[in-house]
Amino acid sequence: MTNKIDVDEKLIRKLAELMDETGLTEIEVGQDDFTVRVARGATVVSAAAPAPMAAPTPASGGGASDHTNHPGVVTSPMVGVAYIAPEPGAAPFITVGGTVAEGQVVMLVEAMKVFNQIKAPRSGKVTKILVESGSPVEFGEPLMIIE
Amino acid sequence: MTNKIDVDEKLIRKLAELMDETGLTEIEVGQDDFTVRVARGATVVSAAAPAPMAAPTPASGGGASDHTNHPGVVTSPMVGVAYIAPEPGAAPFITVGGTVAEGQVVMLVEAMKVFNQIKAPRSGKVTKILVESGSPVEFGEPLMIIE
Amino acid sequence: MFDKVLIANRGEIALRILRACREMGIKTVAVHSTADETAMHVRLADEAVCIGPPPARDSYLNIAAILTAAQISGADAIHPGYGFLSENADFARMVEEHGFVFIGPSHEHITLMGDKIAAKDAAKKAGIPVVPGSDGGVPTIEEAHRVAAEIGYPVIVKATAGGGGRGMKLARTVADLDVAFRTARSEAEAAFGNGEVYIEKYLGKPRHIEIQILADQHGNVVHLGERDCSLQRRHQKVLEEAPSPALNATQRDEIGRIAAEAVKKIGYRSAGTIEFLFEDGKFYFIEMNTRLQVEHPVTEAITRIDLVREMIRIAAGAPLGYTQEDIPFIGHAIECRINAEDPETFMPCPGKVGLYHTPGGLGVRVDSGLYSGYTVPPHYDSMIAKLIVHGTNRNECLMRLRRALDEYVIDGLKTTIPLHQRLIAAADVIDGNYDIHWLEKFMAEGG
Amino acid sequence: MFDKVLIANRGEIALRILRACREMGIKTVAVHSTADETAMHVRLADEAVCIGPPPARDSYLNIAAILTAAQISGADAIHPGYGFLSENADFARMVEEHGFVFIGPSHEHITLMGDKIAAKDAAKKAGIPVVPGSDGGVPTIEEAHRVAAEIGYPVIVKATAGGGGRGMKLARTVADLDVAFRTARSEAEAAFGNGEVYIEKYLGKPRHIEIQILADQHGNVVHLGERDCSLQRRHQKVLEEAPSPALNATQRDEIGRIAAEAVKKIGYRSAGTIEFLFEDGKFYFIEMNTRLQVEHPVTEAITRIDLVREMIRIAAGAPLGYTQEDIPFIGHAIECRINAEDPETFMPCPGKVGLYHTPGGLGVRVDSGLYSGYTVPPHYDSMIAKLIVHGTNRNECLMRLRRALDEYVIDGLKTTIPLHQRLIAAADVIDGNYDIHWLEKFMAEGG
Repeated sequence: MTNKIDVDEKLIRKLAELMDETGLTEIEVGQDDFTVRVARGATVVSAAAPAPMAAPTPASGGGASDHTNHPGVVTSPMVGVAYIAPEPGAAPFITVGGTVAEGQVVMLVEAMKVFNQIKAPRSGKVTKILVESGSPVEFGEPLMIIE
Repeated sequence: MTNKIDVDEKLIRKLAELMDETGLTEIEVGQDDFTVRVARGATVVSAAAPAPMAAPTPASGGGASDHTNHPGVVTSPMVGVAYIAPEPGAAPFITVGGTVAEGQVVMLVEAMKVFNQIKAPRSGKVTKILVESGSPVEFGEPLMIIE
Repeated sequence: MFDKVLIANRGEIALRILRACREMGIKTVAVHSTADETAMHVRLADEAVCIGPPPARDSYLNIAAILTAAQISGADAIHPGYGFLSENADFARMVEEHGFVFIGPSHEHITLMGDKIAAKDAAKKAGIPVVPGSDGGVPTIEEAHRVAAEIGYPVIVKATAGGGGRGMKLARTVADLDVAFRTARSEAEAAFGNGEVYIEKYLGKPRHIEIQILADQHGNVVHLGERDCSLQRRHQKVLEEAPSPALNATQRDEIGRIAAEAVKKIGYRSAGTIEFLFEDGKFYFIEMNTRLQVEHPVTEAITRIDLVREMIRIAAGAPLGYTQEDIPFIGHAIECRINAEDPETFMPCPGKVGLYHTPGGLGVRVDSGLYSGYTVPPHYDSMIAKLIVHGTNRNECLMRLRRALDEYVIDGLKTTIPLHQRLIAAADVIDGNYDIHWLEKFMAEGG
Repeated sequence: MFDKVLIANRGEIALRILRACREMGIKTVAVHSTADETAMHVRLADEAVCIGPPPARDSYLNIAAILTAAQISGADAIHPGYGFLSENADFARMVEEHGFVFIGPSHEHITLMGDKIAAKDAAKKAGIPVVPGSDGGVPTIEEAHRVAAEIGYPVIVKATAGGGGRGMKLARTVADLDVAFRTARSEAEAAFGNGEVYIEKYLGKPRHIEIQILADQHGNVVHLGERDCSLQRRHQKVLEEAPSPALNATQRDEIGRIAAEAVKKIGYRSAGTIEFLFEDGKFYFIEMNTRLQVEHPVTEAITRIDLVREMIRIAAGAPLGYTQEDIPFIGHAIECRINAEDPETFMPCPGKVGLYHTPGGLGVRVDSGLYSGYTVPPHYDSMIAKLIVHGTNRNECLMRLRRALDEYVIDGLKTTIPLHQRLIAAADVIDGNYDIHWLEKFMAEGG
C-alpha cells in the first residue's frame, strides 16, 4: 500500500479561485477516501500564544534568572555591588569547587560605601559563582550556589 | 483508485449564495461518499467564550435566543414587524399544533409598508410560535418551529 | 433635543457616535449585521437590532432595513457615520421623508457635492480656489494647446467620464501635449465609451490639506482649522495631523475664512470638510465631504470642540452658540489609523484579538471597538483603532505618540502599529516635510 | 537635561513619571520590591532594579537601597512621586549629597512645611490667610476664654503634639469651653505625654480647596488654579475637580495670586500645593504639600500643562518660559480615584485582574498600571487607577464621566467604580453642593 497522494494542484488552485470569488474562507471536498480542505484567513489566530506585554524587563543586574529556585542558592540581601575578594588584588573568599563552612564570609556587597559581609548560610561546596567581582546586584539576585 | 475529484463549481457557488442569504458561516453537505463543506468568516468565533463586557445587549426583538439552533426553526429574513394573520381580525395563518405544507404562507413581515410573505420552508407541524402578532423582529430572529 | 438616535454604522465610528449620544443623555439604537453581534457598540447600545447578514449591501447599505429598524425602535434621528450610506443622497432624503432627522447635511447638498463637476463649479462660484483648467471638455488639439499655454505647464489631460487613473496623461512641457492628448482620448474612449477629455494644471508635490467646517441651520458658520492628511497610501489616509506643519497662521486664517464663507454662501448645514491640494502656498479645491471624517479627532484635540455632539445639536436645530473668534487652536495633534493588516504587505488580517491593552496617560485618546477576545470580522474595512495624541507643540506630540504606540498591545492580529512606529521615526515626518507621494516612496524604499 | 531618571515609587505614579520621561527622551530606572516584579512601569522601564522585599520599609522606604540603585544604574536624578519618601527631607538631602538631582523642592522647604506649626507661621508671614487662633500653646483656662472670645465661636481646642483626632475638642459656645479645654488637655497628656493645647476657629462646613503652584529656580512662579477635593472619606480624597464649583473668577485670581506670591517669597522651587479650607468666601491655610499630588491630572486637563514634565524641567534648571497670563483655564475636569476595595465596606480587595478594559474616546484619560492578568499585590495602597475626564463645562464633564465609568471593566477585583457611579448621580454632587463632611454623611445614609 502506498501513502503517496498525488496533489491535484489544479484542483487546489481552482478551489482557491472559488474562495476569492465567493469570499469563502474554507472549502472542504471529499470523495470516497480522499478529501481536500482549503482555508484562508484568520482561522489559526485563535491558537496564538498569550500576552507577551509590550516591553519585557531588562533587569540591570541581568542574567541570573535560572538559579533563583535552586535549593543551594545564596541570594543578595540588598542592592549593591558585589565583591569576591576583600580588596583589589587579594585572594578571593571562595573559588568554584572549594568548600565553605556555615557563617564563613563568602562575598561582600557594597551599598552606600558600606561593605556588607555575605556569610555562607550552610556548609558545603561552592559549585557556581554567579556574579563577577565589581558587578551590580539586585535584591534577591543569586550570587552563588553552595551544595 | 482515483484521486480525482470533480469539483462541482456550481454547487459551491450555490452554497456561497445560500450563506449570504441565510447568514450562515458554514455549510456541509454529504451524499454517499461525497461531501462538500464551505465556510466563511472567522469560524473560531463560536468557540470563544464571550467576554463578560460591561453592558450586555438588550436586543429590541428580545427573548428568542434559545431557539436559534433548533433544526425546525424558521427565522425572519428581514427586520420588520411580524403578523400572524393576513389582516386584523382575520384567522391566523398558523396555529400551534396545526400542520403546514412547504411553501405555504405562515406569517407576514412588514418592512417599509411592504408586507413580505414568509413561506414554510418545509412541511410539518407547527410546534411553537415565537413572536406575537404586531411585534418587531430582527433579521434572523426565530419566528416559529415547524417539525 | 432627540430622545433616541439610531446609529447607521459599525466599528469605531458607531462607538464614537454612541459615546456622544450617551453624554447628551440620548438613547441609542445600534443596527448591525449578524457578523457584528458582539461588537462593542452593540453591547453598549440601549437597543440593538440585527438588520441583515454580513455583506454590507444586505445590512449596512440596506436602506429599507435601516429605516424599518428606526421605525420599530422609535428613533427620532439617524447618524450615518462615515462610509456606507453617509454620502448617499437617496438615503438622506428617505430618512427625512420617513419622518426622521438625518444627522448631516440636506440631501441636496450631498447630491451637489457628490457630482465632482458640479461640486467644482459650485466651489468656484462660492469663491473657493480650484485647479486651473479648461472649463469642460477640450475637443481639439488646437484648443488643448491654447488652454495648456494659458494655465501653464505641467498639465494633465483627464477623461471627463474618468476615474481610477485611466484616461489620465501628464504633459510636462508643450512637447508632450500631442501624445498626452491623443492617448488620453483613446484610453477614455476604450475605458468609458466616451472620449471627452479636459485639461488641468498638474501639481507635482502637493500636500492634502482639508478645512473642517461647522454650519448650523441659522446661517452661522465657523471653520475649525485644517488637517494635513498628506500621508496616504493608495489614496487611503494613514496618519493625519493638525495643524499642518506647512501652513502659517495667515494662510490658515485666509483659507479658513474662504471655506467658511463659501459654505455659508451655499447654505450648507452640519459638519463638512473641504479638501484641498496645497502647493507653493496655493490651495486647489479637490472636493467637499458632506459627512464626518475619520480623522475628525485631531480637530477635536486642538479645538476641544466635540464634532459629533455639534452635528447632533445642529441637526436638532440648535445654534452654534460661538463665533470664529471663540475657536482656540491649542497645541498639536496627530492621529494614527491602526489597521488589522500586515504592516509590510498590507494584507488584511482579521481574526481574534488576544490581550488588548490601550495606552493611557496625558494627551492620549483611543477610539476603538476592540476588546480582549473580540473577533475582527473579515467582511469590512480593516481599520480597527485610531490613536490620537495631543501635545503642546508638534515635537511633544510626536514624542508622546511614540511612547503611546510603544504601550499599545493588540495580540492575535497583525496591525499597522509597526508601520506607524517606523513612520514617526523618519526624518521627513519629524520635519513635517512630506507630500501626498511621500508615503508610497517611503514604502517602496522599504522604509 | 537629564539622561536617566530613577523613579523612586510604584503603581500609577511610577508609570506617570515614566511616561513623562519617555516623552522627554530621558531613560528610566524603575526600582521595585519583589512584589512588583510584574508591574507595568517595571516592564516598560529601560532598566529595573529590585531593591528589597515587599514591605515598603525594606524597599520603597529604604533610602540606602534606592541611592545604591541610583549609583549602580548611573541615574542623574530621582523623582520621588507622592507618598513614600516624597516628603522626607532627609531623603531629599541625601539624594543631593550623593550627587543626584532631587526632582522636587529643596530639603529645607520640605522640612519647613513638614513642621505644621512652622509651616503655618511661614504661610502667615508670606501673606497666606490662616485659621485664626492662639499663637501657640494656651496654658490656662483664662487665656483660653480670652483667645476664644477674640476669634469668635465655635472654636476647637487641639493638642500641640496631636494628630488623628485625639486631644481635639469642639466648643460651640462659651458654655462648652471649660469642658472642652480640660478634656483636650487630659487626652493630650494621655495620648502624647504632652498636655499643651492651642485654640483655633472651628469651621463647620468647609470645602477643601488647594492651589497648584509651579516655581522655577529663577524666581518665576505661576499658579495653575485650584482643585476642589472636598469629597473625602476618612481624610482620603475620593473625587477631585477643577475648577471648584464654589469659586468665582475673582476669588480664584485672588487666592491664586496670594499663593504664588507667598511661594515666591519663601523661595520655593518645583511643583507644590497649598491646601485651604474654604468657608463663607474665606480661605484658611491647612498645609503646603511639597510634592506632586495624586489629583494633579485635573489641573493638567484644564491647563494642558504637563506637571511632571515641568517638575523635571525645573529640577534641570530650566526656566518656566511662561507667565501667569499665558495659563488658560479651559473647561472642567474631574478625577475619580479607583481603589481595589469593596465599594460598600471599603475592605481592600487585592488579587488578580481578569478582563481589563479602559474607557476611551474624547476627553477621557486613564492613569493606571493595571493590565489583564496583573495581580494587585496586597502590600500597598489600594488605589489602582485614576479616571480623569474633561469637558467644556461641568455638566458635559459629569455626563462624560458617567459614560466612561460605565465603560470601565475591571474583572476579578472589587473596585470603587460603583461608588463613583452613585456619587455622580447624587443631586448634591451634580449641583456642586458639598463640603468635606458630605461624603461621610452620604455613606452613613447608605447613599
